Amino acid sequence: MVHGVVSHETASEVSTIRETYLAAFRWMLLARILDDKFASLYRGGKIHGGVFLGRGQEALSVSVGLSLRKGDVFAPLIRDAAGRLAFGEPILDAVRTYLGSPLGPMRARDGNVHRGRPRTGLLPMISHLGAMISVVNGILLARRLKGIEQGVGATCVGDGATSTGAFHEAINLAAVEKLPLLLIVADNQYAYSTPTSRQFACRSLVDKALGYGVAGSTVDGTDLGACMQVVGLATQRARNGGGPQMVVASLLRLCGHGEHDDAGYVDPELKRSHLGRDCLKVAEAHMLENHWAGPGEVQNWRNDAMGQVEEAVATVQREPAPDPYKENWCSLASKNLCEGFSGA
Amino acid sequence: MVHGVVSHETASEVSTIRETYLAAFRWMLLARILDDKFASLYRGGKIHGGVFLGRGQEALSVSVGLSLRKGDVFAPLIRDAAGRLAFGEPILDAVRTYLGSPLGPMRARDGNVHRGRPRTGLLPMISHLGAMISVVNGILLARRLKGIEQGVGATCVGDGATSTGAFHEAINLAAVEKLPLLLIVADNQYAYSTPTSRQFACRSLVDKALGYGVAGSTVDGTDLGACMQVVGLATQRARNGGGPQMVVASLLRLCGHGEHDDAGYVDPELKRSHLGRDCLKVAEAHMLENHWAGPGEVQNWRNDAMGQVEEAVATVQREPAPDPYKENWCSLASKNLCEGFSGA
Amino acid sequence: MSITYLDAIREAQARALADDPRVFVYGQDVGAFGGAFKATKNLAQQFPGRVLDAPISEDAMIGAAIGAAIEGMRPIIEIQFADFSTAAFNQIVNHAGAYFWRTGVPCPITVRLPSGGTSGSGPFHSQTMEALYAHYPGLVVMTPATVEDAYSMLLEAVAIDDPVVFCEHKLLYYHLKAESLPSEALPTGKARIARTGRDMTIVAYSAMVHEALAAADELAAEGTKVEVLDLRSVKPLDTDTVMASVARTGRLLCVGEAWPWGGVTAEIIARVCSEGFDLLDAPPQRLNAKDTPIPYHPNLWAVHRPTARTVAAASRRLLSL
Amino acid sequence: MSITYLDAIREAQARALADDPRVFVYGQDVGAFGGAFKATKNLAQQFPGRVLDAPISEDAMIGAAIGAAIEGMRPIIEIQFADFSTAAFNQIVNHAGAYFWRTGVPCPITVRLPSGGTSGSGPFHSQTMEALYAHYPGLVVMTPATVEDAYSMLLEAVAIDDPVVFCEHKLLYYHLKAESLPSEALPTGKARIARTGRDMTIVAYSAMVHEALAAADELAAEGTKVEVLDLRSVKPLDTDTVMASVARTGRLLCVGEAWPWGGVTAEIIARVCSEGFDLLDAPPQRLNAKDTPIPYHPNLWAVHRPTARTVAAASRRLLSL
Ligand SMILES: Cc1ncc(C[n+]2csc(CCOP(=O)(O)OP(=O)(O)O)c2C)c(N)n1
Ligand SMILES: Cc1ncc(C[n+]2csc(CCOP(=O)(O)OP(=O)(O)O)c2C)c(N)n1
Ligand SMILES: [Mg+2]
Ligand SMILES: [Mg+2]
Repeated sequence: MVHGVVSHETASEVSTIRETYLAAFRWMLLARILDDKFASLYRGGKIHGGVFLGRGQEALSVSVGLSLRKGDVFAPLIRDAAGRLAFGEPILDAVRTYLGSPLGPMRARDGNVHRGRPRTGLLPMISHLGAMISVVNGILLARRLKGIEQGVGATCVGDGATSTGAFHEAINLAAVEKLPLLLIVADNQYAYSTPTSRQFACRSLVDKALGYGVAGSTVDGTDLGACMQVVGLATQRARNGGGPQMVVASLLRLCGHGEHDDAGYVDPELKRSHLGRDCLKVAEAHMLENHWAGPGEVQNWRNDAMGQVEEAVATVQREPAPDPYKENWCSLASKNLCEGFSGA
Repeated sequence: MVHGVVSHETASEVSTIRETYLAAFRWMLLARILDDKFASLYRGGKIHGGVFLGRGQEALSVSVGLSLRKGDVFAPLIRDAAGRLAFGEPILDAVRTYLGSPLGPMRARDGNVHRGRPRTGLLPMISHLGAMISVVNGILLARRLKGIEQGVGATCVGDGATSTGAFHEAINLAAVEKLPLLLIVADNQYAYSTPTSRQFACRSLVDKALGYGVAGSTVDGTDLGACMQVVGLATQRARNGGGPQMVVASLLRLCGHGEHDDAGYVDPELKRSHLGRDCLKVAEAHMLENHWAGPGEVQNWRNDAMGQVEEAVATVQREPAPDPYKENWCSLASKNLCEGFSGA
Repeated sequence: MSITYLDAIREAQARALADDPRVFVYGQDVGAFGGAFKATKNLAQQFPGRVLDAPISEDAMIGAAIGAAIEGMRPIIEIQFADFSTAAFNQIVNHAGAYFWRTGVPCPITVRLPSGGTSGSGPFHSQTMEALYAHYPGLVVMTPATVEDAYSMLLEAVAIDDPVVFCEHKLLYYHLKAESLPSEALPTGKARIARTGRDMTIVAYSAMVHEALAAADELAAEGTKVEVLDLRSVKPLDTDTVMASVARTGRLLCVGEAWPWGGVTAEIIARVCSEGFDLLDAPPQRLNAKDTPIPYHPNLWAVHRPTARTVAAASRRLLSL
Repeated sequence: MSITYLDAIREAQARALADDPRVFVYGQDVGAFGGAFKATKNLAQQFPGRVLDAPISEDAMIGAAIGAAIEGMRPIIEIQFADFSTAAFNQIVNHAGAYFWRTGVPCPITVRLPSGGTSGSGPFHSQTMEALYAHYPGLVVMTPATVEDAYSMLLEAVAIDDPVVFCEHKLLYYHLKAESLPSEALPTGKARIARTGRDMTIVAYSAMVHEALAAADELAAEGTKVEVLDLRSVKPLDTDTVMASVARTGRLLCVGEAWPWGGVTAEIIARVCSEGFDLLDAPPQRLNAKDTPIPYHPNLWAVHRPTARTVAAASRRLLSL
């Protein structure tokens, strides 16, 4: 099992590490600011349905997005704003989906975190937890059948999702086929209000890896450097034929399940513990401490991110709402097979 | 992890071991003869649908049946004729279900291995693999809620069934609730025609135990003594509050998936290997070697078992077939809520 | 005092727990948290050890309920959203549904499905699944439309000896109010005449009863008297009351929030036409959702499902036939 | 040469594999073993690496098929028995069914469901599940009744850009024979007039077409001319052909092997009554299975499902109305 331990680097390695760290930090910052904006739009009644944030999970999520390349596949889950951005999802896609713009990738048909563009390797999740993993498997299997043995497939789940049958069947299938699957488990201590003690009884979720015959690693999800290293190594192993990789990160969800939830059930002890650290603040402190960036620089990045988010929101708010009378209400790609129901 | 190792016993222990061994052998023999009878009835066209045998799995199965007591729950699977008999299922129940007698526990509505009497703790399986485990959980949970903290619940699955989502959800739930569940995995090297290499990628299925936080043991499924010991100990641990126990037995299915299947796909190497030993023959040799029984005695037992089976079959063959016009075709216990469909 | 549909569901569970030691509640987040919709608020505190949080394992949750029921308990299972019951589908239809018929042993579980569309909920938090469960033998499928029925039918669901799929509608949770909880109710399987009329019959259930009633108001202003029936349970389905109403009005419109292929509206029309063809003065009509997933955006959603406006339009059309 | 329904299914897969490099077959025991019913016999040998054994993981099998389809492949998934598709229900209806509508990206998977009752198979190896899949948007549901259709419709299923649930009937596997494979076929969504007649119309699909034809033979001897329609696909459902036939005969009997609540027979009657009420000279009738699990014993099973005898009886009754 691989743990996220910091080793000694050469000077040029340090400089690459620094560059990547700063890039990661900026995506994290952008994700946080985007999330905050959605929260404020939600409070202002501007968003239909729920809002689900990745607060506290940006370090882990961004590490996944950054470890992937063009041609890889990514099936993010609820709390992956940072990973999505780093993987290349335009801010506009996020804003359009939340605000229900017909110009967004889901064309107002689906909303909030249920967004993606399969053609670019970014899969839109369905709500049913665990369901995305096997779909990533299928893409990887298809590539093998086509003779394209490159590209990894990454997907994220929470501690709660590990209890689903879908999770189990999919990771087992990936193991049998030895697919280049990167399965990130964000153990954020709760599934909605349910603590892990009511969700599983193993010591750590990484103990499941052995039972599937896949590689497992653990990482401190509040530590950006550790996340980048552990996720990066796992991705590399998957890329190099090492088969499925399970990475279990420990952290705490620093928000409600959704913005409707005040998360009053979260144990205050946990909030005060190491797990309760805000990965964004930890990363910022780390940069400042190492003189990788100064406070002014960080402020500039923040302003830049806020500008991007505000601009995207302003753009989308000027976009028309969907017109139901322009919908053809046909679920099939084969238009000729669509039935016109007289009473529908 | 507990392994089935033989330890040194005192004289009185030896005598109990001998007694139990002989009892177990006699159930195994009865199960084998009953199975053989079903196979011959099948070949004679006397059985509707399929016939599924437990040939080669009697040592494991009988150990489960014998380790249980009155008040325990048992949800056997396809290959558990021996365990069923040892748990107390009358031969007549088996024969009536296979031959479709309306006097059987399933009243000709369900057949072959889908039989049981929930009121006596013997659960009738549905076909969907993995589905029985959570039902056993529910019984154990109910007892806890009722304040009855006794009785274990045992159930058996094959190597193939471990790939189902139902298996995963159920064992995890049992672990979270620390239920006295005995989960027997008969790794008989094949799921229908599919070898384990296409079913899972872990070294041994017992490696899954750690990932659920439950106790795991392995046993040589061809060795009756080892099975009795390992299953017995696991049952005891479950009974004493040790939580769920997973026992993984290695053996080989010594028949087709069903009697329609000649099992031509089974690797001849495996048949010749240790796994391919016939547990019934191994047990017989062990008894003779230890002078626990003589050949004449064994022959008497065989004759007795054949007599029982023949008698049961003769009885059931005289029973009337079900009369569809006496059926009320009502699926509900609340008769007043049954609908009379005009066109059904 | 004013009691919402959601309160009624909570109160029914509280009453069942209080009156019957065999009852327990199991579901994700139903314990201390009180459930995603607060349908079990305070129950864990009031009934310690009898309201239990489940892992995200719908299949195993229903399996466990079946086991508990066989062992003599009366489990109430909350599926967080009806849509997620697909993950428990096998245990519900093949295990619970077939249990009594196969074994002679009853399997009294109650599966609560928070169902139906609400604004902004999208394809996977809006479904109404009654047609799937009603198709399989062995299940009772309830679809309460009122605060009173939410209460009394849930108590009835727990009391009867068969598995009940209890489709409670999320759109009614907060808005629908009553003055008090009922002390008596129609028996399960009996439809209710929600409004009397003589010109046509609208048969609806769950949230659609209210769209139908609003449409009936609109049509009343035009001088048309619409009778509105609330099916209450879709299996069993009260064909007699439907036929009696059609016998009076001669015209039938069936309204359902579910998808158009199959389902409740088709079943009612099939029954009325095969058994009461001559009662009809005009072709029976139906109105369902569009045949696509349920859209996220309120503009699309409002057109996807039947509403008072489209029910009224379909009614006018029916009256003109 | 004589080709069975099962041969046709095998040949269609062989042809699809041969003609289209995007096709692969995935399912339990479909590889070297050739499948539980031998529907993929020799395919693994003929098409190395393209016919793969799956673990007992129906949900993940369909998930993988969806992924492969997005990636441009045309997977054919064999579910060992239709009944086990409950374990894949979520991926089929919520993921595959909604894919194109949500994303604009087609999801061309073919899910083969060996369906329907055979003697001695019991509650969990006998189900017909077309009503469930047809209820959900986004799926095409095929129910071939002939050797020719088994072949050409399976090829069509693979060719079209949408997820297809292919309900092949196990009872027809060995008994139904044809002289050769067809080179052309009706388009998907078109019903077939299996037998012309002017006195009444029987609409059937899958194995029930043959019960209907046998009933029609019986009735012909009595001087009654029964028209028998074979729906071929139940979604889309060819309302036009049904209405045209009813326009000629004035009488409609719908026969389905599925359970009586909802399903194909209700859907047809609802359509014909709401759109073609005046075509009917008598109340439309239907005949389905009993509303219980499918029984094991042949005596019970023979009465549980519609047969030529009960179809003929229902026809006589309809003719007397
Ligand atoms: C199969 C299924 N059951 C229930 C739900 C409802 N649900 C949505 S998110 C959630 C909690 C998820 O917890 P976890 O997997 O730990 O992810 P986290 O929210 O903590 O990131 C639940 C129960 C669902 N989406 N899918
Ligand atoms: C969910 C599900 N999928 C498929 C099947 C069909 N099936 C019945 S038995 C079997 C093989 C079971 O293998 P295993 O679990 O190893 O048990 P064994 O037969 O070897 O004892 C299969 C695939 C099923 N019963 N349930
Ligand atoms: Mg979590
Ligand atoms: Mg096996």
